[in-house]
Amino acid sequence: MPEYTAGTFEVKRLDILDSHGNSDRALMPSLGEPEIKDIYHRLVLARAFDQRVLALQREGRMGTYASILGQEASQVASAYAAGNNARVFPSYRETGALIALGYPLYMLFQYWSGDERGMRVPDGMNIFPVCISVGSHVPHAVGAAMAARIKKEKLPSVAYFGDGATSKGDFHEGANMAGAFNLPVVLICQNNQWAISLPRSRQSAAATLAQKAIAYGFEGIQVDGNDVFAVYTAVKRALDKARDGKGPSLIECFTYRLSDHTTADNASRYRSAEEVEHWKKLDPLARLGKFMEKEGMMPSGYAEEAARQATAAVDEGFRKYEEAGPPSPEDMFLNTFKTPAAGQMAQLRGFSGGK
Amino acid sequence: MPEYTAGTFEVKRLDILDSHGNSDRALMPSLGEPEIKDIYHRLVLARAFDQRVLALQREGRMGTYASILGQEASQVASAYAAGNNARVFPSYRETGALIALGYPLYMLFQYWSGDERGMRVPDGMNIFPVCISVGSHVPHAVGAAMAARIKKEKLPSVAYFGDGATSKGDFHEGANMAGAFNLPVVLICQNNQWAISLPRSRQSAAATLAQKAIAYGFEGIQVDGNDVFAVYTAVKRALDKARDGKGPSLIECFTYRLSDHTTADNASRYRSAEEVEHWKKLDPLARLGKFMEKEGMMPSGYAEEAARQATAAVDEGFRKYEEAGPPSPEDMFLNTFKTPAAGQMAQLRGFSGGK
Amino acid sequence: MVNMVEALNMALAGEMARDSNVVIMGEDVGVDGGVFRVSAGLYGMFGPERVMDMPLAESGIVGMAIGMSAFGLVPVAEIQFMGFLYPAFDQLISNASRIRARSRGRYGCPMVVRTPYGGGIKAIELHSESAEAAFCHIPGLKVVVPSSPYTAKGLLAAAIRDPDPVLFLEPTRLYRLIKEEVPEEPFTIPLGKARLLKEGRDATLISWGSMLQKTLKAAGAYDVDVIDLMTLSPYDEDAVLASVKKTGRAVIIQEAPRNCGFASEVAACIAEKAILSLRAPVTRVAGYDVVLPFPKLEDFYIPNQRRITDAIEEVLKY
Amino acid sequence: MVNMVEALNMALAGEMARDSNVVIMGEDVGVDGGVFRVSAGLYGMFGPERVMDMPLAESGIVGMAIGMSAFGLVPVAEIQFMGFLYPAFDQLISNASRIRARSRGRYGCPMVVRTPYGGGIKAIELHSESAEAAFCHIPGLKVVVPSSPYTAKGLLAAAIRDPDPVLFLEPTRLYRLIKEEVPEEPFTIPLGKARLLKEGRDATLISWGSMLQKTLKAAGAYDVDVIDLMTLSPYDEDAVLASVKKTGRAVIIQEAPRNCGFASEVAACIAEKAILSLRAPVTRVAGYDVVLPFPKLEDFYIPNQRRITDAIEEVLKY
Ligand SMILES: Cc1ncc(C[n+]2csc(CCOP(=O)(O)OP(=O)(O)O)c2C)c(N)n1
Ligand SMILES: Cc1ncc(C[n+]2csc(CCOP(=O)(O)OP(=O)(O)O)c2C)c(N)n1
Ligand SMILES: [Mg+2]
Ligand SMILES: [Mg+2]
Repeated sequence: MPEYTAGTFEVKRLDILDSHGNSDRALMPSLGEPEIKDIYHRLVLARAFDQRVLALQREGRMGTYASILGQEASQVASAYAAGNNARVFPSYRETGALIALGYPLYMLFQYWSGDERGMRVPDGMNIFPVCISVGSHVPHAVGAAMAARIKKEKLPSVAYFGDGATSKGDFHEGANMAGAFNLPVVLICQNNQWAISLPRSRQSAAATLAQKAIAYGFEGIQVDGNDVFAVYTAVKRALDKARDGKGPSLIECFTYRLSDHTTADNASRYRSAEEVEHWKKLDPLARLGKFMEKEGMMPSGYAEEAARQATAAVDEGFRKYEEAGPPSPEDMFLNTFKTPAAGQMAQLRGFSGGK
Repeated sequence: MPEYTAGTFEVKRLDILDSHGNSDRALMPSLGEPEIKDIYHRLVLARAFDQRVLALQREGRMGTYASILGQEASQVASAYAAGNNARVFPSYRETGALIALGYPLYMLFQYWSGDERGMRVPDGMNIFPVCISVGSHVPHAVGAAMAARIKKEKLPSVAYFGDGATSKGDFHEGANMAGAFNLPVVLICQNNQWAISLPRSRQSAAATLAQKAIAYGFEGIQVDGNDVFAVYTAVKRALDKARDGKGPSLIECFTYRLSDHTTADNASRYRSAEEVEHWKKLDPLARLGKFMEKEGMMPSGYAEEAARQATAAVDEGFRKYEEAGPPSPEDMFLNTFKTPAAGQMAQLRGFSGGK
Repeated sequence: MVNMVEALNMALAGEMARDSNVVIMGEDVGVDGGVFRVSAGLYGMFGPERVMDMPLAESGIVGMAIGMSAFGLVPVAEIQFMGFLYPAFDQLISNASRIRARSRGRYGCPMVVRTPYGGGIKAIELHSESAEAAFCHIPGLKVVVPSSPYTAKGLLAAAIRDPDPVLFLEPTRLYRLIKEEVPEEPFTIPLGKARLLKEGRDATLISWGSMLQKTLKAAGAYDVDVIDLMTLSPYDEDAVLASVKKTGRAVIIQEAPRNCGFASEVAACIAEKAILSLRAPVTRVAGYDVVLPFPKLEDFYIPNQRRITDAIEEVLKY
Repeated sequence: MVNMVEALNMALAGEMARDSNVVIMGEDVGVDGGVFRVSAGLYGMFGPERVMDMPLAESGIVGMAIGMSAFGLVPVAEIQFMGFLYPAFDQLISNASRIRARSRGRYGCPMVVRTPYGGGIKAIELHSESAEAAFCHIPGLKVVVPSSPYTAKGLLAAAIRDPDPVLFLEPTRLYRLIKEEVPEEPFTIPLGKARLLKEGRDATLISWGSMLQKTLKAAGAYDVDVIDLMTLSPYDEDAVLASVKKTGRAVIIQEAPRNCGFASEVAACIAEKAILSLRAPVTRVAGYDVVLPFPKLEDFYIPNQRRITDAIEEVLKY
């Protein structure tokens, strides 16, 4: 056998709910009506919050913001599958996942207004603070999974990152270690087709991002990221597998960033209106709505009521955010070390408080 | 098609010359007797040099050294395929490749004795200085390939690195960019089964290292690294492909480090004598010798004469090394910048010369 | 009258026109023109081969630049923010800065790594870094920091023409803050030389890049020398020492945290070589030794004009 | 009587026995016992779950340590040589040092990164680095450098028990050079405090880690204070200032290149806070501002006793 096959590999793709709201019954996850409605409400809330921050940012009342418009399904359905039974490691574009996990909205307002207090993850929530340096949190998730194994906690790690992040060394090092140690890790790539202005096709010559898992000896799958059921199913399977000691998975959620990269970006400089229009038709929220209508889960006025509730929740979150007031400048001296160093205390004493 | 195959991938393995010296005629590269003998002589020379440095190191006359024993075929045959028509980026364990490329032996002695002058690659040779930080030279090779393309030079890049290096972020970033830009790059992984004390199986859960190429959208192949013909064939193919604008390749040379990691290591602490014995039987030099005998290329006394010539060349190299004498301490001030900075010149003026 | 972004763009266009080996690489530098639009228009002028959008991998970008520069190109790599230069620290310290010494001159790395640095634009975490001192500690790497449109243009051209690797730090806050007259035609400002922006007798204020405008404002009311270092490594010791020997008092102003910042180096140099002329403590005005806060507290962190004035008043007491 | 390697091994064994959350991770730390054998025997005692051989990926190792430490473990990560810590610079500066501030205290990183540093063992390139200053410039990261077996044991135990990330630099040259009495039972030496090794009146010699032995030898003939800083960040300013105020003269000795080294920080502090007591220039003895040479020239690069003596003589002239 002089030249022979040393290995063959396959990457799967999972689609359950199509853009007309029709689902593949055989593959439908076991989610009851209350759960599907719950997911729907979280999608609506995530979108309402997202749009509010964008509006506030335009008024100069929030800092630079990374919108999740179009990615709500992949974020919300994945986080819904994780719940509080996994440790979640978000990037800056996981507002939808955080909202699905129940993160207090006023704290998200704080975060996007530039206030660290928004990242003091509430006790009891298994969420790591947002990571800005792309991909650098992947090893954190892998380390947490190692801690979970050693400490015999059934808490797999779930790391979220974008298509761009798969090019980073830290993604590679983390994923490889997750494989080498067979750790309970679920790597969720939000392939939203763009890393700022770089299209997915120029980020890597790999035909899918899911196939990158082959390099690490574990399973990769691509799912329709605008399909809550496909996302939920893949993440649930991967979490079950992780909890069973069967190691890591990579899930590529094939989705789309409908907004600019951030409020500081202008996507029309580098991508076509047609492309955006095409993806608007694949809107994840509308799609779930159609499904629910077909299934009779959407009585008339339901969507409006959901939207109203979401607006009220966002209003309430914003009110609480405003009530909390600005952070105290002294905070800056007190949180670098658990016990501030003598020099820091001296600098605090010399600190005049004024800008 | 709800859950379907998004992609299938295959990794090949190439073996041509077996350990008894029998070759697969159909796959034999078009190398004539003079070329095969040439390769043989370079293997012998590489081994003779390697053993001499080890001996000198034991006497305290050389610094820490990384032996290539067992890896001569994958180094020599690959470098032979590259010749001076590619740019070669070696790690610290590529003495065999450098020797096959005609690198002056006295300079290799200088290098391993701790003298920078040994890394002043002779003008006209397309070799980059040895890289010590594992994997960090992969992007350099990729950048050089970009330069070659832009400057319309038919000089693909060949980067050598170990199994351990495939875990590094820079391997990943470089390989991904090579794929994304479809650059003329040949990545040669010397999988010698160990990264110091870490066995290949624990370096990555991937069944082969060749399959890591799938992550970057190009071809990976595993070859018997102790088989000069398989190595030569795979590298030649990859170089031709690169020159034809068909992009990068990853070649995993499946070989073995018969010595300790370096002279500072003691491999018996972490691996079994049986394993080493097993691999000794697969010795690449003996194997080529057997082939040449069978083919009538090895008249009696031929091997001895080759060994004698190699010894003489190594003697001569060592003599020239000794003649060159130690480097001048002033050198250190003059090579950091092309034109030393004022402060460096001031430090040189203040430099007393004594240790 | 152009701002710093425009001046940098002019420098890039000019150098690319002058030398066909000069290429630009980085995330979003192409059609998008760079996050701060420094390379706007260049993709259209020079095409994708000379203005390369890179995958998201800073170590790989700088690593590729090393290989490109060793083999005939002159890459100008853009890193989007200094906080994302850190992944490339290894390539800079282990390779870019050492290729020449390692190969005893056979190879060099005539490359430039440009990145915005410093705070003041109220951006999220890691977008307001000023860790220049860590890079100044790398022998073999030059570090250059312009403080105005004019110096930006001249220094960038000089950095591109330099045969060794240069880290070029652009004060984010100043990108669009000031406009000044900048010649159309290419020109260079020599690396390694400081400039004296104001002359006086009572003290020497030493600063660079992002703190220079505030320093100048604070200096307004006093009879002091103001030195803009422009190149931090190797820096112009002579200019610093000559001034301090004249004035006897030194205040060094940096944005970075105090501990092991570049101001410490300048202060140490003065304490070593101008001690006999000193009439007052060598004083540093610096960021605090704490983790850089998010935007809401940023203004409390970055030294303001009052802190500089206080330091001047303090040294003048002696 | 034990050497530093043995003392470090004792500290690791002791802390692992004391706290089951303490785990070791790194390349070749397991069966092989580490390239310098600091973890020899621990794999046998504690098993593969607490002594983890890692794939070759320093950024990943430090990154994993961050996740481990945030969720209940106390990882002690070994990096084989300081030259291979550089790829992890980003994880240290962007994450390890900031997780506490970023999460306003919800998470911390009680982790230690150990690595040998400095030259003197005639190893190949990147095995003789002393870039401590670059890491001391990172707020949120502590930097500790022992200079003897005894301090190595006590400081490592303290570093492991510290709630914040600590970079622990072990002077390669001293690993087996000196032996001293070290108590069997666990003990700690507080971080952030210097020690006075010799008392005198005429000058203050300040050093740490790899240069301390040479400093002590050079000090032998003089009536000087010798301070071993032990912790570089945050460092014991009070000890430095008290001594310099007494002696009026300071010589700071480091192995690293002079420009932006840690000695610059100490000198700056003295120039700022003890200027009125100074009778002589604050003098630094340091490596040259050139790329660290390969072994054959290493002895010409690293400051030797004569250069220290010359500096002492020089300040004593004043
Ligand atoms: C290491 C690093 N480099 C650069 C940036 C600047 N930056 C922020 S987001 C982004 C693109 C990320 O693309 P992707 O990973 O696809 O995520 P997306 O923003 O599309 O969700 C870049 C380059 C960063 N945050 N971190
Ligand atoms: C970045 C980096 N980390 C650690 C080391 C120390 N080191 C030298 S060789 C080696 C193992 C390399 O293994 P592999 O890549 O398989 O190459 P081999 O030595 O087996 O040829 C290590 C860990 C290094 N040189 N560079
Ligand atoms: Mg994206
Ligand atoms: Mg190996």
